[in-house]
Amino acid sequence: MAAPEMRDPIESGCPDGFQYMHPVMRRNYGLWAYHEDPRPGVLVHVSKTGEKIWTVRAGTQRILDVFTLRKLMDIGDTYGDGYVHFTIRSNIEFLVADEAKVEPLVSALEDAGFPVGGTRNSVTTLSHTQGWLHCDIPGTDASGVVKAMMDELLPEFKSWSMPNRVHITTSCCQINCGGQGDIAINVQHTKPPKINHALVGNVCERPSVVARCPVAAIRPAMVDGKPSLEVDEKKCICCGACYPPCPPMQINDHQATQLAIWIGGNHSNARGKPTFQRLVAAGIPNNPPRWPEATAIVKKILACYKEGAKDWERINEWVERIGWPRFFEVTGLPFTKYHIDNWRGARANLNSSTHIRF
Amino acid sequence: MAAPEMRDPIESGCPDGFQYMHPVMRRNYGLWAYHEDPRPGVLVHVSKTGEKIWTVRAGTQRILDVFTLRKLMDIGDTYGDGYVHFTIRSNIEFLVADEAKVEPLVSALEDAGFPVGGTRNSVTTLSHTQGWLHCDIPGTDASGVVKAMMDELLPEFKSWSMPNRVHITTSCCQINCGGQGDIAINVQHTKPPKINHALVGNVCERPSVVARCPVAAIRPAMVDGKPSLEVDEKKCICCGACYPPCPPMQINDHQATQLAIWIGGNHSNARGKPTFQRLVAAGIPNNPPRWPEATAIVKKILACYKEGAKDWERINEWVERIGWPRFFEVTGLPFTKYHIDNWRGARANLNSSTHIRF
Amino acid sequence: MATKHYPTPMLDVLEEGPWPSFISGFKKLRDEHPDERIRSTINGLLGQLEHSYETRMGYWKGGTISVFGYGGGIIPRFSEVGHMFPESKEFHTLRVQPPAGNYYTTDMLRQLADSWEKWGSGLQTFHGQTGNIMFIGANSVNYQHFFDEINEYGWDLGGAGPCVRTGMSCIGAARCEMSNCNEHAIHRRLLNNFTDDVHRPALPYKFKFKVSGCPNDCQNAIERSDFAVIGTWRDDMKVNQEAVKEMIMKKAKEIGKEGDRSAGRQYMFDNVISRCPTNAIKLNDDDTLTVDNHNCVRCMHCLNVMPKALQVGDDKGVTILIGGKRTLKIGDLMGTVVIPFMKLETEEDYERIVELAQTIIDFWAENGLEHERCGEMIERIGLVNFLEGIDIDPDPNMIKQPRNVSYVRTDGWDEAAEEWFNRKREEKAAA
Amino acid sequence: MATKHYPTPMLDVLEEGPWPSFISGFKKLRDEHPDERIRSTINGLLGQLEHSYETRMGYWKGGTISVFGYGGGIIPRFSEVGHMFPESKEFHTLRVQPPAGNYYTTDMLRQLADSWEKWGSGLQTFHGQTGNIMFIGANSVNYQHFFDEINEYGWDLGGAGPCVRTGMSCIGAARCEMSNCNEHAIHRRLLNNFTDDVHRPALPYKFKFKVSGCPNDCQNAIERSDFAVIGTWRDDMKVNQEAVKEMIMKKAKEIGKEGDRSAGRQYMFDNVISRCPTNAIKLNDDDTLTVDNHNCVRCMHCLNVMPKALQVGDDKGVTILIGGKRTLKIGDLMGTVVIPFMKLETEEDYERIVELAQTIIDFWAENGLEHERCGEMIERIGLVNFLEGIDIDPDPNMIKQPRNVSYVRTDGWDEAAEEWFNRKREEKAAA
Ligand code: SRM
Ligand code: SRM
Ligand code: SRM
Ligand code: SRM
Ligand code: SF4
Ligand code: SF4
Ligand code: SF4
Ligand code: SF4
Ligand code: SF4
Ligand code: SF4
Ligand code: SF4
Ligand code: SF4
Repeated sequence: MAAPEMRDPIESGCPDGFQYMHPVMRRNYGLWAYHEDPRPGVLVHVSKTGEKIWTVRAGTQRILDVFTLRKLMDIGDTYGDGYVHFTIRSNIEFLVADEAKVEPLVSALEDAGFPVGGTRNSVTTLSHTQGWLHCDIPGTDASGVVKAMMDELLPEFKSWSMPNRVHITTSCCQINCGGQGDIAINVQHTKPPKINHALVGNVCERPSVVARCPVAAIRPAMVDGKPSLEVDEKKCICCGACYPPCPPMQINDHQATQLAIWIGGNHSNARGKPTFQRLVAAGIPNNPPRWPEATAIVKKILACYKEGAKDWERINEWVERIGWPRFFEVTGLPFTKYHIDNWRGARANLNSSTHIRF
Repeated sequence: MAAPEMRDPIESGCPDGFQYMHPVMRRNYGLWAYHEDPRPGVLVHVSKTGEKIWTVRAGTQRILDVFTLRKLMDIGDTYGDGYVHFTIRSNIEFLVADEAKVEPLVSALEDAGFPVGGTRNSVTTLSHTQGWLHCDIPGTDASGVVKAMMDELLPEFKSWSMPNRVHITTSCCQINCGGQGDIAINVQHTKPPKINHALVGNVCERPSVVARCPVAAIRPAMVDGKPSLEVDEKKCICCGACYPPCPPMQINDHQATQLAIWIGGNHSNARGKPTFQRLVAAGIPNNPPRWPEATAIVKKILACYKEGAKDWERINEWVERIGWPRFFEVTGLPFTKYHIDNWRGARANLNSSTHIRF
Repeated sequence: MATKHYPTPMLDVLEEGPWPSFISGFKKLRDEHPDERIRSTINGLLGQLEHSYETRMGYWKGGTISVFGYGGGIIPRFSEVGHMFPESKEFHTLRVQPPAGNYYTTDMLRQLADSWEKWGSGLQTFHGQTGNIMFIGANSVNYQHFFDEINEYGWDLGGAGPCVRTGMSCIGAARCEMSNCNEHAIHRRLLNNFTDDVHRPALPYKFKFKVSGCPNDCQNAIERSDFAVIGTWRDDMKVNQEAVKEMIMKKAKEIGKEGDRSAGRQYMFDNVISRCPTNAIKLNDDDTLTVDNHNCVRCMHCLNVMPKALQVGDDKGVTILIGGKRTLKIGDLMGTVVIPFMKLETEEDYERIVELAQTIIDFWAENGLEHERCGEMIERIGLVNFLEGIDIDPDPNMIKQPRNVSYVRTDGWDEAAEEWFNRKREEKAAA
Repeated sequence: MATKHYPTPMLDVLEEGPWPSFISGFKKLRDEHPDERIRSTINGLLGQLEHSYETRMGYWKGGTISVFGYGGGIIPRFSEVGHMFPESKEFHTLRVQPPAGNYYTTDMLRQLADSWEKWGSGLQTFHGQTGNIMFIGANSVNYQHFFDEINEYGWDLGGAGPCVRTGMSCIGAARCEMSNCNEHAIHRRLLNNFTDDVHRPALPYKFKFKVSGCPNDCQNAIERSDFAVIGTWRDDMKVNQEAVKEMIMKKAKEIGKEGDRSAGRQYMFDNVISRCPTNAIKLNDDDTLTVDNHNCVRCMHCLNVMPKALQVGDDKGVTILIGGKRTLKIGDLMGTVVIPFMKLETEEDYERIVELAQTIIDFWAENGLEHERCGEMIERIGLVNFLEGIDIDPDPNMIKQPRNVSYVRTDGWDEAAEEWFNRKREEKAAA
């Protein structure tokens, strides 16, 4: 039987954004003079030409069903100019050229259940990943974690009550697609993978699995006559890197897969140079549907940050100023041997001075 | 024939210093209130009891012949109180309880050819090592380098013309017994060791030589039927670490053994935390008896530091403030690929930000 | 007759609370969507997700599918519990490249929703963390049709697998006074030069481009992309002294000290002057600002605090950092400065940046190990070998500080020094 | 009849110039010393050194000799060009421990010189970089006699080889207002507890103690010793407000603005206030200083600038850092804080620090590889394993910042957390 007629793709690649851009933005492309913040969730950018564009930012669930998407489009048509922009954090932004449209637009969004905010020194929407909903290796969910936390952080989303903008991220496995941020809620496995030896031989390219292990804990082995893999459990750091290339190396566990919280990831070059996240809490139960233990720690950290930081200090800058011992003091989080770095270059994270606060 | 009568050592260890300490210091041990600096090379420490002790510091050649030593002792008896102290930089300090003795003591020292100075924001005596005079592995001399440089740095030794104290070190092989400092003049070999295979077998413990190599470039080998060693010249970084345990691995060369200059080593915790030296110049000829090329670079760096630094800034603090690109600009020293770190943890020394001066 | 619904006691909890609930959205599809295919698919999806919540385990596995003519762009998902939830046992995601900058008209989004509704689950994400529109949930029969349909009106797949990935660029020049470059043009020029590498995975591993118009780096480019383009400027920042004065009084007012000039000045000291990483900015007694532009490191802070008073300069361009990525397998890496500054104005400039990207990807394709990111390769071979491989001269702006360990082979120093002096001489001559 | 002198054209150049010339000293010995043995030895030495200068190579080789009953303390040197310069073909160095703090009476130095002249070359060094008096140049017949002679009146050998080395301590309490501890007592208690380990090399490698009375670290202890003891204080620093006011006017005068108070204040801002790493010090309008002692990190800067006005506190003690060393084989290492603070007042306190040193040396002797310094071992096994090995609890003051890579095994977290809370509870109870 003849193969079906197949259509050749048009390799158009990345579409031109100008065709979908608000005319005021098109006209004033590269001509912006400054912006102001009339209220949380609303920005007005003023062009050197004198033209202005208002932005109303609202939070979404990121994964939109067609009903919700259309609801947002209706709002955009009725109260806006029919032009939207999505931020890197999946917030939707409505762009309008007429100030008079702002307040009605804001109310329409709030009434429809889309909170307006997330600008300036607020806690903006947590960035998240796929989780149990779609990924093939997740240790936890993503959309659910974000929903649960944003329910509790809504006041901080809708106001300007933080010392500086707060960027929180979540990821559903140690690969960390969600990125890092001021606070990162990540998966931390605590047991080596359980290997389903029966399957390894057929499913996994053993050399590349071996190569994937960051600490060379995997070696090829024959198990009951079948080619399989063996893990040196003393060496294994339970990172799960072997799992994607080899699903029989089951890393996930309903108990041993836990959450860890990291702080101080800062990508911006403002003031200090970009910084990496640092571990502050682990051993946190992976507890659906609302992950209350993780949420409690995040809220505690935010409260201390709000209390202790100066305006414009990001979380890392605040802690670096007061010192890490003080951070553990004020948050009441335990300091353990696990906080002491032992990865490559660990030395750089140890105190080789007498600078100590008493 | 009977073994000669041997005397058993008295294992007295480290002697009590109080027996040799100036009585005023003994009486006021731990009671000092503050100090002042009447003039370069002279300190007066004032005790809470009101007593005072004057210190007159003079430079020496470190390696003292008995004549010179006795000359110093004579001065100490005639003009001082008969009590001296040697600093970590081999400067001699005369301690006197009577201010009236200070000026005569200073003149006596100067007249005898011992420059008085080295205190506060001066260039104090270079710390040095053994060199060709005594060590078994030196790539250059030590006393000679120091003599040659101090001849030219005398004005800076005798005055307070630097932004802060300047601690310079020299070492005569890459082992660096001289330590690091604001400026370190170190040996840098540029060719792998030439192996005298005939000797290796008898002289060297091959496994421990192999173990000594920082980059695992050495392997045991048979050379014309004799057990010897082999160096992977591509890997070899010419550090000379294999030479002390195995003299047949001749690392020294009258041409290829050169000097390198490092700056910014700072051991004190004042203001910033202690810092390591950083490479600024290499390929400097090892040029006895006066090493003019190395001296010229040291003087150039000092001149720029004097010109550009704020009071109390050590050399590393000055450069960190103006930025490394600016350092190479003002000193006119070339920036090369050799400055870019490629040792373990090199990443920490790369610029992973957009902080750039234009 | 309504299909039976899998019970979702745990998920139901996520309908409570003020934040928009994805579960409510799912249920609406399950309960109210006209198309039975969608209703039952979502019913199955909810059933499997509830199962995951209850057992704390995931149940999707991968596979390999792609649209005709392409090798990647789709994340295939087959359920491991398809016997329990057959309705959603195939649930593939199509990664579709967004317009550079993520701008949409409501009409276009409606059109996309209509197409997706016809073939898929009715669930889409704006956007994934790499920037794609993710159309989540098509079965093996329908995904090709959906692609064919939207491809006809201008949409193409993004990357998945060892290939050039979908790019990201900040809103930048379209709506941001901090912008120093044409993010939109850079994004499209780079990505669309590599369309083939996006669609046909053949590289050691993934390669990502991200563009931020200024050092605030709103795209997290330095840490999250292999090739980060960040706008910056070389000349003096612009100071509107009148606006400075206004700002001082405005701030005084904001902190409840209307008219109190010194209170406003204090605010300036505490929030601007004292926060400059290089102390490059000074507030004079007459309330004017003086910027030491030679020592300003373009950190953006002072501009961020007073956008009305301070503006980036005119001699704009970009800094390029290479090798950022996340955790696997040696820990997070930030990109390293490889091009301290480059103009992006003329056609030639754009050709130059595309060429640079090409050279880097070629060198990496040659020398990278399997599943080794560009940054991991640089870490393995050293920055200098990488620079030599792509024929770029060492520059002190590439480093935080020179090496501090003496374990380096310095033969060749004289030649290297000579090269430096020659370059400097040429620069002088050129200037 | 005068022995012929080896020509020294290159060395002669080092007699020129104002700095004291070691060459002139050598020549004086060669030409004027009454003892022919010394004259000819130095003649040979000068000959060989000139030969080194001309050929740019060294000509000494090692060997093994030691005094009766000891295994180390002497650096043996045999000439490789003994045929050319036979007079100095044996030229061993005795490393003799100085009194803690390097204090001497002129009489004692004369006595040592007399003994050395009798048996050795007449050349001695005050001091080597590890702190020893180095008596440079004894032949294989004489060194034992010299040792026997000075050992009788209180002098003992220091370390050489894989052993505990001679210690160093700053002048500290004997003549320095910054001192926070009894450097002298610490130095001797530690060293003299390990006399056997000093004299009989039996450790993986060398082990050095250095004591600095305050964080200025005048002994370079943090980078140059395996066991660094640094004085510090826990309570408030002492501020003499009167002296602060005086200092302000004094500085104004020094910079030629006598009587100009604001000039003096400006000096204070520029040189003290703005230099505090933690902004812990404030100059009030009434010219008084306020120190935020809770945030002061004891860096010493402000005390250094105004020793008359500021003084260390009363609750003194030491911080201990372990593992400093120089280049071989992994690059320089600084010590790491292992004891953030410990009192050193009572006999028990001193026993505790000696015990700590013993525990560390024992653990290292057990676990260190051949020629591996303590710091290299810590680098290899990780700080945590070291802490567990010496039974010390983790403390946040030991780190600059927590780990930033997620590659760590955290099972056992709950127990570790529990321990922390218990410790905190006990501390509270104790307080
Ligand atoms: C819309 C968006 C860019 C986009 O194309 O998507 C954006 C837009 C703006 N950013 Fe951003 N940033 C956006 C994500 C980011 C990110 C990335 C992220 O969120 O993951 C960063 C780096 C995050 C990090 O460092 O971890 C980022 C770091 C900044 C900073 C630096 C803040 C700091 O002090 O460190 C500024 C400057 C400021 O705050 O004034 C900034 C400032 C701004 C300004 C004020 C620029 C301007 O003048 O228009 C824009 C209005 C934002 C606001 O919320 O007030 N934006 N901004 C992103 C909105 C995300 C959201 O929905 O919340
Ligand atoms: C005598 C000596 C200690 C000893 O027992 O030998 C000593 C003695 C003093 N030092 Fe020191 N330091 C001595 C070596 C050092 C060293 C080690 C070295 O030279 O190799 C350091 C650390 C070096 C480094 O960081 O690389 C050192 C870093 C300091 C500092 C910190 C300077 C800074 O700002 O970084 C101070 C504080 C100051 O300058 O006021 C200091 C201050 C002092 C004071 C002023 C302390 C006092 O109040 O008495 C002493 C008078 C010194 C002077 O020259 O004005 N001393 N001082 C050493 C004299 C060496 C010499 O002959 O020049
Ligand atoms: C004499 C002295 C230099 C000087 O003229 O002052 C010296 C001389 C030698 N040192 Fe050193 N070191 C001397 C202080 C140091 C220091 C400085 C310090 O102690 O503060 C260091 C750096 C600190 C440290 O310990 O890391 C130092 C780090 C080394 C090393 C490298 C150790 C390491 O782990 O990195 C070696 C090589 C070895 O031991 O294998 C070494 C080896 C040597 C040898 C024994 C060379 C050898 O292996 O044959 C040298 C004997 C020279 C001779 O003929 O006398 N010497 N050596 C210093 C000892 C005099 C004294 O006892 O007072
Ligand atoms: C969908 C998405 C998360 C999300 O929900 O937003 C995602 C999902 C997956 N990522 Fe990712 N990554 C996503 C953005 C990222 C990012 C963020 C970014 O691009 O800025 C990163 C960190 C940045 C980076 O590239 O390092 C990221 C780092 C990874 C890694 C680790 C790569 C590394 O070198 O460290 C893997 C594992 C791998 O590729 O082997 C990975 C692998 C995966 C896989 C394909 C898991 C697998 O190997 O099967 C996930 C498929 C989930 C699914 O079922 O759809 N994903 N992944 C993001 C892509 C959506 C889109 O295309 O827009
Ligand atoms: S973080 Fe892990 S589980 Fe989550 S989407 Fe990325 S790869 Fe999948
Ligand atoms: S979990 Fe990580 S460390 Fe353990 S075997 Fe797999 S890859 Fe290696
Ligand atoms: S630095 Fe090298 S050559 Fe000089 S004394 Fe030390 S070990 Fe010997
Ligand atoms: S010189 Fe250094 S790198 Fe070369 S072989 Fe010897 S020890 Fe190894
Ligand atoms: S990166 Fe800079 S230019 Fe781009 S949106 Fe953010 S602030 Fe504006
Ligand atoms: S941009 Fe940053 S570095 Fe430049 S002046 Fe402003 S604050 Fe200072
Ligand atoms: S270390 Fe401190 S106490 Fe010791 S001499 Fe130096 S300044 Fe004085
Ligand atoms: S000692 Fe250092 S940290 Fe403490 S107040 Fe003075 S300057 Fe600041």
